[in-house]
This record gives sequence, C-alpha cells and structure tokens, in this order.
Amino acid sequence: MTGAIGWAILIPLGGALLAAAAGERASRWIAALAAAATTCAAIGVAASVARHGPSRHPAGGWLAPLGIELRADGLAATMLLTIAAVAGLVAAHALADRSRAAACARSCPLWLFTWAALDALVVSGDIFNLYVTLELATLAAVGLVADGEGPDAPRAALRYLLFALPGSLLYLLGVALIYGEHGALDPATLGAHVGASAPDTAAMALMTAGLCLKAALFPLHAWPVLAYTRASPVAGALLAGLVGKAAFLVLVRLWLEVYPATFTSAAGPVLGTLAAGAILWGSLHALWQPRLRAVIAYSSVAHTGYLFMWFALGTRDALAGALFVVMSHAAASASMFLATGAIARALGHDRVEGLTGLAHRLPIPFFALALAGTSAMAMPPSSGFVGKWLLVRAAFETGHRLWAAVMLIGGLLAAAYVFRLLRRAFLPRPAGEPIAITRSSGGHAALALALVAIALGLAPGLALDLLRGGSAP
Amino acid sequence: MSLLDLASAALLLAGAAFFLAGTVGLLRFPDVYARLHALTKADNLGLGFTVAGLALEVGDVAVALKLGITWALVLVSSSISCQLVARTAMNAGVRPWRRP
Amino acid sequence: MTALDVLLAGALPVLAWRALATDDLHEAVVFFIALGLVAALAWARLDAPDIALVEAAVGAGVTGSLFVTTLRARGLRPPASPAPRRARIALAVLTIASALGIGAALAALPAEPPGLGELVRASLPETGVQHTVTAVLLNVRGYDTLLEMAVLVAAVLAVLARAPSPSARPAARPAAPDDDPARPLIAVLARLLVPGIILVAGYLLWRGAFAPGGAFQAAAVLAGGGILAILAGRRAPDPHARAVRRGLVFGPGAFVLIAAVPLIAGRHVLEYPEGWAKVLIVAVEVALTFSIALTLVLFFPASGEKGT
Amino acid sequence: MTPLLYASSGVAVFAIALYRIFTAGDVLRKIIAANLLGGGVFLILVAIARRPAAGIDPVPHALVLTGIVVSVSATACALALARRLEGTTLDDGDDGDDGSDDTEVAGRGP
Repeated sequence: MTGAIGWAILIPLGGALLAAAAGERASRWIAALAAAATTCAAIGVAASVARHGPSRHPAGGWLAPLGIELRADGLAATMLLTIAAVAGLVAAHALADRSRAAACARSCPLWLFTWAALDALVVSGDIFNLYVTLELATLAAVGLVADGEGPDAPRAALRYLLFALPGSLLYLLGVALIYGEHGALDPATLGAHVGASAPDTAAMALMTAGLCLKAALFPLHAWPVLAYTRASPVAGALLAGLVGKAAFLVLVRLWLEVYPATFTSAAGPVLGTLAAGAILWGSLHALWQPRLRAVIAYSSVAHTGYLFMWFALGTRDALAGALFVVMSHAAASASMFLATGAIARALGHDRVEGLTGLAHRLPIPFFALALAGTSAMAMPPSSGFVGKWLLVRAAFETGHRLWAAVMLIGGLLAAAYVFRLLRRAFLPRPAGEPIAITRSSGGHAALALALVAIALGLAPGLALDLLRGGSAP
Repeated sequence: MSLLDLASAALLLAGAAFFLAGTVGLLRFPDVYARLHALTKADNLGLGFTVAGLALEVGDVAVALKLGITWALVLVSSSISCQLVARTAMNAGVRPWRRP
Repeated sequence: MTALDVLLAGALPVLAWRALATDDLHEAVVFFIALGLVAALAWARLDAPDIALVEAAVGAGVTGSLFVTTLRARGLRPPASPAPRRARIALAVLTIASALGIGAALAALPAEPPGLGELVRASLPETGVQHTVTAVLLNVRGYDTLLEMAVLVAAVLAVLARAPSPSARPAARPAAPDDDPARPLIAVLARLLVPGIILVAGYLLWRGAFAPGGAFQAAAVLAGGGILAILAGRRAPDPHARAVRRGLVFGPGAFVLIAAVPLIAGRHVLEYPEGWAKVLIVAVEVALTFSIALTLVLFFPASGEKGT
Repeated sequence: MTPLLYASSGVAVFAIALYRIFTAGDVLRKIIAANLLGGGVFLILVAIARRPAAGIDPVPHALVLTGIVVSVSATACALALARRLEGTTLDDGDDGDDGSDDTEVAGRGP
C-alpha cells in the first residue's frame, strides 16, 4: 500500500481547496472529513513502514535523480503520526467550537494547507521540494496568524513572514550552490558526492543558517513569540507545536543524508552552544512572563534548544531523544495553547496574576495544563522525560558534561515556571473578589493532547521501534 | 555591404540619434511637461527608425510585422501614459515652466 | 561576455541598492520596477526566455503595481528609524564577508558541470511535450508545481483573511472615485489592449507545449489585462462571492484530481497514464491559467479596503 | 565567464537585500528587500543553468519559475498585511515579554 503516502498529502490539499470554495457549513464538514481521512492515511503509512520497512514513492513515476521521490521511513512515519495526532485534535477543537463557526470556516482551509505542507515536508526526498513545502507551511501559518482577532494580528503575521522569508531564501541559495556543484537535488545522489569543496561548505553553511533562522534558534528566537502570543489558540497550537519544528526536521534530514562528517563535526559545537543558549534563555524568560501564552511561547523557545542539542551530541540515541522531544513537545505545547485559549476565553484575559484560585472553576483546562506541564518539565513517566533522558544520557556518554548540566538546569527551570502557574491557580481565592467566568468550552481537546503527551511516555518502545523501523536513524 | 544594409544602418543611426536627443531632453528640460514632450516624441520616433532598420535586416515578413506591432503597442501605451502623467501633474498643481 | 552583459549585471546591484537605500518610498518603488525590467533583459541574455516573460509580467508588472497600490493605500507616513548604528555595522561586515564567501564558492564551481539537462532531454519523448522547461514543470517535477499552486491559494486566502466583506462596504460604490481624471484614458487603453492581451495569453498557453511559454506566463499576461480592465472601471471580482472562490480553486483542484487518480489505480502521485500525458498537461495548463490569473487579480485590494 | 558575471551580480543583490531586510525600519522597504532576496537567488540559479556547453539545463529554469510564483505569493501576502498595519515599523509595541501589555483577549463571549 504505497499510495497512502500520496493520500497523506493530496487529501488535506484537496480538502483545503474544497473548503476554500464551499459555504460555511459545508466547509466545516469537508474539513472534518479531510482531517479524518488524512489521519487514516498517516496510519496507513506507519503500518506499512512497521510491517514492510521503508519504501519509496516516485512522484509522477520519475525516479531520482530526475524526479522527486517521496519516502516513507521510520522518521517520516513517526512524524506523520505526530502531525496527525496534534493537527487532528486541534482540528477537532476548532470544529467543535460552534460559537465561532464563521471564523472556523475561514481558517480551516489554512490549517488544512498547513497539515498538507507538513506531511509533504516529512516525506520529501528532494532538497528543492523541501523549500516549497517550507514556504507552503510558512504562508499558511502567516494566514492563520493574520486571521487572529486582535488588533495586533497583521503586525504579528507580517513580522513572522519577514523573518521566515530570509530563512527560506538562505536555504534556497544553498540549494542553488549544491545543484551547481553536483547537478542533483536528491539526498541519495548528493550524499554520495558532497565533500569539503568550497561550494559544498558554503552551501551547507547557508542552508544550516537559514534553517536555524527559520527554526527560531537562539539568538534569533524572538520573532515567533509575538505570533505565538497574538494568534488564536488554534493557530498558536499549530505554529508552536508543529510548524516550529519543520525547519529542524529538514536539518535532521540533511545532517543524516547529505552533509559529510567533516562539516557536521565542525558545526556541531556551534549549534550546541546556540542550543544551550536557547534552553537557558527561554526557560529563564518563561519564569517571569506576565501572560500565560507568553510563558508557553518562551517554553517553546527553550524546547527548540533541546532539539538542536542533538547536533552537538550526534549519537543515534541522542537523535531518538531529540525526535521524542519533537513528538512530546508538539502534543504538550499544542495542549497548553488550547488550554490557555479556553482559560482566556472564560476569563477574558490570560494574565498569570489573575489566575488565583481558579483551578476549581476551570478544572479541565487546568488539568490539561498540569499534565502537559509535567511533560514540559520532563517528569517521569511523561514523554518529555523519555526524550530528555535519552538526550542527557547521550551527553554523559559522549563526555559532554556541560551540555548535560544545561539540560538538567533547563528541566529545573521548567519545573519552576510550570509550578508558578499551577501554584497560583490552586491558591485560595481572595475573599470578596468576584470573578466573572463565562461558560468555557474547548478544554477537552487540550486534555486529549496532554494525555497523548503522557501516553507516549508510558509506552516509548512503540514510537522508538517505529522510528528505527526506517532506514535513517 | 549591400544597399539594404546601408539603408538599415542609416535608419538605426537615425533611431539612436533620436533616442539620444530624447534622453538629453529628459535630463536637461526644466519641468515635467517638457520632459514628457522630449521623451514621448523623440523616443517614439527613435523606436520607429530602429524598428524600420531592423525590419529591413530580418528578411522575414512575419518577423518584420511583429516588429511593427511592437512599435504600435509602444506608441499607444506611451501616448496614454504621457497623458496620465501630465494630467496627474496638472491636478497636483504643477505649473508649466515659463522662461523667467 | 559583451559590454551589454557587464552593463546589465552591474546595473542590477546598483538598482537594488537605490531601491533599498533611498529615503523616498516612491523612488524606492520606481527603482524596484526598473530593476524588474533590467532583470528581464538579464534573463533573456542568460537564454531563459520563459523566466524573462514571467519576470517582465510579474516581477515588474504585477508586483510593481502591488507596491504602488500599497503605497497609495497607506498614504504618506513619517519615515521609520533604521536599526541602531552598531547593529548596522556588524550586519554590514557579516553580509560582506558572506557575500565574498559565496562569490568564492561560485568561482570554484565546475565550468562543465554535471546537471539534469541531458537526462531531461533524453526523457523528453516520454513527457508528452516538446519544450524542456514545460516538461520539467508539469511532468517530471509536476509535484513541485502542485505544491506551488497550493502556496498561491494559501497566500490569497491569507490576503483575504480579514479583508472587509462586501456587506461592510458602502453600497453601490464604484471601483474608484469618478472624479479620477485618468479614468477615460485608461478606458481607451483597456479597449485597445485587452482583446490583444487575451489573444497573447492564449498564444502563450498554446505555445508552451513546444517552445517558451506556458500556463504561468499566460496567466501573468491575462492578469495584467484584468487589472487594466478594473482600473478602467470594470467591477473587480468580489473575493467573497461563491463563483469567484470556485474559480480560484478550479485550476489547483483539477490538478489535485489528476494527481490523485493514478493513486486509485495503484500507480504513483501525478503519474500520467501512458499516452495521456499531453492531453492531461494541456488540460491542467488551461485550468491553471484561469485560476492563476484570477489569483493575481485578487492580490489587488478590493475597493473597500482602499484608504483604510 | 558570462554566467559567473551574472552570478556575482546575483550575490551582490542578495547581500544588499539581506543587509536591508534586517536594518531597514520601514516595512515596505523590508518587503522590497525580501523580494530582491529571491531575485538574487534566481539570478544565481539561472547563471548556473547557463554553464553547460551541451545546452541549457532546464531544471533550474523550472525551479526559478516555481520560485517566482512563491515569491509573488509571499510579497502579495506581505503587502496585504502592510496595508492593514497602523504604523510604519514592526516593532512599535510589546513583544509579549515586557509586562506592560493589558490587551484583553479578543473574542470573549457575551
């Protein structure tokens, strides 16, 4: 069943187009059907990889190096499932909210495009095609941010776009140089030829720099924060949970399949330093953010750091750890954004100091926040624990004590910022201070996402086996 | 060099001369109206000579006709854009230059 | 290498610098448009007629008028202060160093390079078209083009995300104020040019199968005609109207459908059945031309948005 | 030699645009810079395609055509957002981390 990989891209794409042309009611139905069918396609790809190992799907029937090959391997399959779980639950959240049917009908083509772009990105076997998928993800994400209701939405969206564009174009310049040197675009051909020549080194430096900018790695981390805090909860969940990981996944592919060892060993320490900066800077800033969403946004900055730690460590276990962090943080951060959205809607604000004593009034969102929080601070048995444990163990095994220490400190800081939120929520409510709470909905998808983050940690073997079922890791 | 080549060269030189005159006018004339005058009149004539010179050389009626169409299209668009620029300037209150 | 090449290649960075460094935004936009036209000449010199056509129509034409429209809609605003001096110097040093590095890398590229050109020409008989660029765009790397169409639709949805709906607009308002003195002249121009533009677009589309030309070139020309007609007073398509939405997704939708049918038959994405490649490519191109042109027209702000 | 000439020109355009996209204050100029960033890369790609003596390599041409469409889409999107923007810069406000923000979360139920 090699067709599933094609369906995983064409269904959300077609669904997005149909939903864009349909009326309000019809577009919600189309979006729901497309979400369900895309999830089935992702499961189909994963089942095929688990049973028969990795496979290739040449688009148009043209084999590489001439054509573009889509690849189903362990990495692709796990990421397709992660995207399906997160995007699917976020979609369920968006579609269940009947009070905002019009807004939902307007945004559902955009989140279907985002979904299609991410699916296409994780299976793409062509470095130029990766550029197109990155741009599709970016523009759909910009649309989602621009669709936000606050007065700041255009500014947040424009700023997001104007930082994402140079990132993609630096990457594209690298692609141009590599094509000029080797005359091919597929990782298999390139991996066999790329060496330490001047064009190759320049190309790899440009691609790495562009993707780090796109991934918002420290010190260029500030630009998505505005978008994360200003976008609607649905957009924030998709952006921080999934789109923010896209550039990292592209870099992982390049690192594994294209870059030669000389380049990776030289660039590893640089990326490690930036990753350490991201972990410490992001976690520290998350500690004193006045608004709930900003806490989660800076927590995302810190988690980008954990992902990039792999480049400094370089072992297979470290990669498994980093990809586990991708999965766990995708679910956890999406859960936290949706929970925050539910809280903010109930209260009319999301200021941390205003949360005092509200845990009992809004049990479901706060429970989701707490569960997702345990994953963010890497408490066993959450999935965040598995990922970070694999990373820290790899750091000790390879003698990178400093990086291990940074990650442990990051975990402590995460515990501190999560407890700061929860402590306030569980404090007794000050007497005589009335709190107006409007009926809140939408905590359920957040809870489901938090449970996904926990469940991944209860049975890490399943995901790790699938990850290794493919060729790459 | 045949007679045809000579005629073509003469036409191309004439075209270049008109373009040069138009450009000098663009740089030296005092206000927007005068510059428009230099640009549209001289350059359109220059293009006409250039097109005629090239048409003699191509030796293919279809290509020569295409060159002619190019000239006609440029004439239409430049005359209208010239009018637009002039009217916009007039509306914005730009007074035509007079010898002081 | 001729003097013309040196002139063109030298003019591009100068125009780029003028477009980006001048204080006057109007001037910046004019330089930007000029750069697009010079770039079109550069493409022609580099034997890239397909790109020259698109650049002239889109790079200078559509994008340029979008900048002009935006400048008009935003009105004059106080100039923004640039980045702090120290940051500018650091960034200047960094960019100059990387430019030198990239330049050195380019100089080190092999003069007689490996490329996919030979492979494309060898496979041309199987692609169903005779023009190599069209073969790559719509068959060999058609999957890229499919995603590219998704980018276009996603962008127009982002543009329309919170655009004012027609009900919010003052009723029965014409597309532009009637006191616009330019209107009658543009109407004349439109009457003269639009029929020719439609003809040229059809010609470019048909030609794409065997020579430079194709859906995007045709659509760019068609969109130019559409914009001219709107400037001349024809009503702009309402992005919220059902029919316009359908027209927007018609081309990409047909493309997705053609990509999906082979999957049902157990083949690969976008794998044209034997002997059908030419027919399907032409069908996709016709559908795409229409939708791309509509998309480019919709990138222009509706009248209700003007002056907000 | 000609390809290298145009490729160097592309690098220069790219570098100028990269410098200005981060230093320009005004959003319109940033958007022009983003567009020119793409233009520089396209010039390099087409110059690369021009090298083979056997004939032009059509693959980079197709890549550039795809790239131009993506670039137009991004530019149009950026300009539409710029038209809705109040000021001229992207930085006149809080970044969600200075604590002064009191904006109510929009869309609160009645």
